[in-house]
Amino acid sequence: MEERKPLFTAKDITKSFSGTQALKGVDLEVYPGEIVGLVGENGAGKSTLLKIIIGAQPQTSGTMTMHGAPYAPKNPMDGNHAGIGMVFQEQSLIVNLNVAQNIFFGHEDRYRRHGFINWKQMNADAEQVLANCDITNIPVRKKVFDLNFATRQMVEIAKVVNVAHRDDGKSCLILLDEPTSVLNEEEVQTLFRQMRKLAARGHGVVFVSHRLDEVLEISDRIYVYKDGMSMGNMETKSATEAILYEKMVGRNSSNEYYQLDKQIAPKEAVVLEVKNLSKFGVFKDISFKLHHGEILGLCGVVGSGKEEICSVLCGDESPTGGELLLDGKPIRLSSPEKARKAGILMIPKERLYEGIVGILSVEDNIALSNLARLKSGPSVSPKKITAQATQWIDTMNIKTNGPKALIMSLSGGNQQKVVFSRAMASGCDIIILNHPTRGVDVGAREEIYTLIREIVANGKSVILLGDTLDECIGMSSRVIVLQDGRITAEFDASVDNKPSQVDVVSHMM
Amino acid sequence: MSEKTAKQRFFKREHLMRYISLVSIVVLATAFNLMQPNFFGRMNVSSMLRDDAALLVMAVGMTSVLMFGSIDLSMGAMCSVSNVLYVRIILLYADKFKAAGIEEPNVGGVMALSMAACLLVGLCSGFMLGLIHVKLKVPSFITSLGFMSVWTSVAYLISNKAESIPRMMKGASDWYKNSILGGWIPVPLIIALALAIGFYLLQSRTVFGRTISSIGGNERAARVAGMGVDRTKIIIFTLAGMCAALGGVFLASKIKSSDPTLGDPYTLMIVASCVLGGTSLSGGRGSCLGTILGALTVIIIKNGLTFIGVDAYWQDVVFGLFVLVMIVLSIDRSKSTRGIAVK
Amino acid sequence: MKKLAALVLALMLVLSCAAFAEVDYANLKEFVIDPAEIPQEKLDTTLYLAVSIRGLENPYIATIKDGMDMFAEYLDSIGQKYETQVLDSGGDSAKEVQNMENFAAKADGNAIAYADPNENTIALSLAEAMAESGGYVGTAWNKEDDVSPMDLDNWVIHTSPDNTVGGYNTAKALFEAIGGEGEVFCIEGMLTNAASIGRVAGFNKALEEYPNITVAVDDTANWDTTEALTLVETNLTKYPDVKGIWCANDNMATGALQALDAVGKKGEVKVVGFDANTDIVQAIADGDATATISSNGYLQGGYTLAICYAVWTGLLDVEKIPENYRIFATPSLLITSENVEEYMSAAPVYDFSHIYFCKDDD
Amino acid sequence: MANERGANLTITEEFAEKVKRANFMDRVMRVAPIMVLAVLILVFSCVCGFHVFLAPSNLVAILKQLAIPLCVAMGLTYVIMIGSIDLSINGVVGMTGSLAGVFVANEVNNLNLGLFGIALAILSGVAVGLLIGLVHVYLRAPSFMVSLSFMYVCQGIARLSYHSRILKITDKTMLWASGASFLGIPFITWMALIMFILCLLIQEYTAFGRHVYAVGTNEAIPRAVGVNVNWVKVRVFMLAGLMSGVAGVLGAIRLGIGQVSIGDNQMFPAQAAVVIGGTALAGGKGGVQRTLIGVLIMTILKNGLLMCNVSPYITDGVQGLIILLCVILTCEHGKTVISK
Repeated sequence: MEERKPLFTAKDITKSFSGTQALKGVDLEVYPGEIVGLVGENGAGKSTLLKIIIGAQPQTSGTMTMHGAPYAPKNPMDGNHAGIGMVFQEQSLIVNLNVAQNIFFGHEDRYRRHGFINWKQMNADAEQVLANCDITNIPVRKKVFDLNFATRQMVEIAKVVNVAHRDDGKSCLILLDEPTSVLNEEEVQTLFRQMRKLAARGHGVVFVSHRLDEVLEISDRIYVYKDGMSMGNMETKSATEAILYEKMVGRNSSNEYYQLDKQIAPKEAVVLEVKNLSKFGVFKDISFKLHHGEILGLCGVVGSGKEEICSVLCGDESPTGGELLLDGKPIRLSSPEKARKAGILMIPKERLYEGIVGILSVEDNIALSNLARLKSGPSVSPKKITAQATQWIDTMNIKTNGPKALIMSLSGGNQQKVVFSRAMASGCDIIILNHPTRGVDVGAREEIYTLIREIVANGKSVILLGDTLDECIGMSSRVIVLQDGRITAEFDASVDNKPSQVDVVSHMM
Repeated sequence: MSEKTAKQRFFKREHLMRYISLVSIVVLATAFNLMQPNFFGRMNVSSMLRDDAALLVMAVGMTSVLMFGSIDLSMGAMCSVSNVLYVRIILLYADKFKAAGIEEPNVGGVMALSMAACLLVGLCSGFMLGLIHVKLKVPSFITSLGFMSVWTSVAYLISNKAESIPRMMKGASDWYKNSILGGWIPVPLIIALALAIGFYLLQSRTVFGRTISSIGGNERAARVAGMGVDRTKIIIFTLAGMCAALGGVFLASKIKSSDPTLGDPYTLMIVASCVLGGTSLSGGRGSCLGTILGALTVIIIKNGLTFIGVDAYWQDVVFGLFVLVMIVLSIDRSKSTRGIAVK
Repeated sequence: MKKLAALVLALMLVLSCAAFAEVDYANLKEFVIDPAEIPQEKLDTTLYLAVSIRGLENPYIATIKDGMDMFAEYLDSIGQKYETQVLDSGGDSAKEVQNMENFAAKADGNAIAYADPNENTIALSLAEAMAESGGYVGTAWNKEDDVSPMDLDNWVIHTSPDNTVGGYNTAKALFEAIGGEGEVFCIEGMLTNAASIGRVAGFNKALEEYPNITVAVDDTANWDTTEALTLVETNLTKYPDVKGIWCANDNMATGALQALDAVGKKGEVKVVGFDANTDIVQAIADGDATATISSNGYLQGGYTLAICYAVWTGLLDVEKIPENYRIFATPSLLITSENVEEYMSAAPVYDFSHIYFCKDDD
Repeated sequence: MANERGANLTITEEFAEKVKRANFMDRVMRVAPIMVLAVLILVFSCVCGFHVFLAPSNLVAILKQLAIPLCVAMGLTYVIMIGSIDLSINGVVGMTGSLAGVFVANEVNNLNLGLFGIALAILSGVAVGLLIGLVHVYLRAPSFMVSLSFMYVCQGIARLSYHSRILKITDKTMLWASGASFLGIPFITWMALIMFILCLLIQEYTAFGRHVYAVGTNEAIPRAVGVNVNWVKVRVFMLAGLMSGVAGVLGAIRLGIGQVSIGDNQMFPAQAAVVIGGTALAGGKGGVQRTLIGVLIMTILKNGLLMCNVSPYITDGVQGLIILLCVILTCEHGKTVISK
């Protein structure tokens, strides 16, 4: 093979968000005319890397080059000027504008004549842009609203190719962040044809997807990421799903880390039974049983429906079908309040957004879910609130200036402990943990694992959505795997019988 | 941590508003008194406090609504409806008594009945508003804007004219003039203060009240924590509706008559009172005790300008600008930087 | 005999002297303020004068304020200390009452005011507000039937031009102008406002005398120009043959004229109003409008204050003033093309010492 | 029901189905206003009689009554398209109407600035829009509260401007304009139509117009391509001020006088017209062409009710109900949506 010059390189990129390291020094090389696939679990750092490349986020350290020249974008526009375009996970087309207007959005000034835009010229140019990408059959005057998702995706690609297009005719780099998640089989194929055409014209393409078969089908080379680190890259022809799984998941962590010595076998009694639960367009026919004292892990990629199942279980959203049996009795959970009173409470994923009330103190945040029990006479007793908080601060080892300190003055891990305290104090028997260790540093993470073990030891049951697959398997006593809104597998995960991550992942993707 | 300092700034801002109110009250009252010596005269003081009572009653209801970050722009119109209804029912009974030849009817009974009817209407209005806002997820300002238009119309439909409380029913308005402490403190103010303190206790001492401030701080978190968010919001809107209705009754007693447009100018005054009392338009913080100060500030500005003889047209400009400045000062900018755009 | 004659003469002299000093309350029409009789302490006290009105943007109401200013000139001439203020409610009843309370509290008894209650219903509240401080108020136009100045010593008078007569006169002028037959619009003010009711009653009275007149439209425009404009505009299309438009005030007549002008029918369709706004008076002079009524705001505002002034100074004892001098009609003038030149050229000059000059004797 | 239908669909297919349904509903909502308009015309024609309601003179009257609400509603459309709201309309229209009276030849003062005066009056509206926009965008105060305060300020300025001397306009141009018509359509309606075309041009043929949609849809998108989102918002409020200013001047022409009451009761019909036309309060959707339909509906409703002698008070209430109904139909109702 002749010596090629890479189109784009990234070296040793690191990125840390307030305490946690999302990227721990990753490399990426893309050659002209190459389609590079990026795979990895959720939170492996793929999306973060793409955002750094386009300029939407700054890296903490590391260098990049484009066309051999140093490249340090301050914003996505710098990225565009350097010849890089990105299709974001959330579509960034404006549905009320037509195709041509979307392609040239933000660059309308080029077509200004006497103050008004020359649509004719713009439409002609838009057709040219589409033709340059070998996209045909898209009427440029049609509103995006009227197009199907695949066509929209094409327009989006044409748009980014256009913004990344350089006058000197040098090739560009197109980043695609999970472009297939909303497409059906046929549409995916159309998209792939398009990607191949782009590559054939000498452009570089970076493709991120959760569906391994797709990545294997379209990519020339595949990078595997895990926990913010690159696990190496390989030519697609030498890769198989099994090899990729292996690389993605790495080795299971040590037994001590997840305190398996404290894992207890669940009792026979079923506390919650889910029967054929469905939500139209999100998940379907979900059935499982949660036993007393059990940690049930739900695994699946983003969009597999696991989060929505949690939302339904904690009363935040209503299902379109199926039923819930609590202790054998059917129950309808119309609001989180009802769920709490029935004994189900969720510890949410986005702590700042839905976990804590920022303007309140630590003690008030702990008391949110059980205020009704902290009364003296008709009124809430501030004394009891403080007493409860003092007790939990002690038990949980929360580092704070005292129960009256503002919750915002605590570190992420300690805030999470406050949220845990609230759940424990609430008296609920079923606790849904939605990414309980997200954004928490290693030390606090261990304490949280201890907490989870204690929760079940106290006779409660837990449904766990792990931050990583490893965590989910390590902590749970049973694991349910979801893909595209359906249960694809169930694994026993008792202490001596933990499934390997590869087994689990192969049912996820 | 930058977030911490932002929050601290916000706390200071809340107190800042109260200080501004307190200082405004003292400075303005002193200045007005220097310009016109009778400002602290018994008649002026009691007259202003009577005026304050009606405003305070409504502002107390609004405070709770603002505290969870919503707004009810229909309170002024609801006040008009109740105002018209109160007098209408009294007139209805007056006619009946006249027909029956009763000279000295049981005014207290009629009064209680018509007041109950008004409160019931306020209750229904607030409940409907809350229900539409909460269950159908329509932003409260636009829902209440729609209600405002509807209630204005309803007030006219109940009675398209101003009506007065007839002489035989004088008791239904005379209570408003009663006062204690040598005529300095009017009875309606005492009722309003009692209501404000009641709401304050409700907000600070009950599960319900704590839910309000939690919703204002982070609605999503309060909901996920299993608090009765929807119920609390609906109840507060209902209470606010009743407060507006009570305000209408107060105003009817004050001017001894009704007017279908009476409540219109109160909407902005109510919001101004709350904001001046330290309630943030972005939700979470506020207290009815602060609103007491806020309402008094508004009343002193509005009445003081007339008292010293400022042109009525300047009053609009001055008041509008004053409210604008207060709102700008009270906005919690640190909160809106995260994701949610200011609409 | 001579002695007796002298005695009788002396007695008569004493009696007549007494009669001079005493006010003849039965015939107040002749009463004249004698500045010399006003105690010096009253002259040196600052007297607060106010007109309480719903909005100076109404030209008629602006003349009431001018009436106050004219009376103030009179006070200057007799050496009375005073301050004037306009209490503008902007059509808000609660504000008008509150304004009056603030004003009364400020003046602490040394206040006289003319009040045009925004609605009938608040006349009593306004008077009571003034009574609380000890000042004096005279109301005009609107009050409820079951209350009257006789109830309160501080509510000196209530006056009103006779709306029914005025409405009758304008209606008659309109019907004459269109030749006694054809379709007319009747545009009322606020439906239950006393002034509107009175004027419409006059209109209906005149209607009975003209059997060939039919009322095509009878609707309210709430005293408002824009509403009247839309109302006339819409109904002109429904009744293109309309001959005349009767409006309960001039603001609405302005709207009607504007609507007619837009379709080129100004002058062709006859319009009458009420209040003698400057633009309608001009329209009469130009031949575009037929008639209006001058209620004479100068006279209403100025003389109401003058009567209150006489009471405040102690020249008159309010309890002794008979009812027909406390509730009475003020004169009004029908302005038509015949007398419009005279009306426009003559600036009113009043002698405010003849306080009951404003009482209409008819 | 969903279960039965979706029994043999995969989740992806279900999702596509969901999107399809939403699109269908959206199409229905797009044609609904035109249907409503047709029904209204039919009903009123039947009730009042075809020859009366559809008489040329009544059509001209409708066109005339349309002019001012159209101007106001178009400005408001832009504001609503970016997801904000403008409650200052009554004040701004009243102010510019009064100022127009003050600046041109009138019976009270001798300024007589003529057309320049008219321009100045309109500019004052733009200035208020600019202020509202600046305070809203840069001081992050909610637009409804800022504009509500400005309504009071503007009404005060309006009253101050002519200070109890009602301004009978004697300016030749304005007097001519009040009666003039071309092709049977009155001058003020022509002006409103010109403004309509201008707004449509701005909406369809300028970058600004495109950016307005984008800002309303998702601020992050235009921001990412380097559009100055804040400035777009400020310009939208300025445009709204401009349209209110034109409406005020048209009001002064129509009435022949400059006074604050020109602005009375302008806001609610405009609000109703915009939402009934199909511009979503959440922003990003709609356009002045839809608002034109909305204004037609509101004007014909008002005209028709007046013709049928229905109390104007009921018309007000109907407006409120229309706003509520439209908003309820177009809002996102998901449980996780937080509405304040």
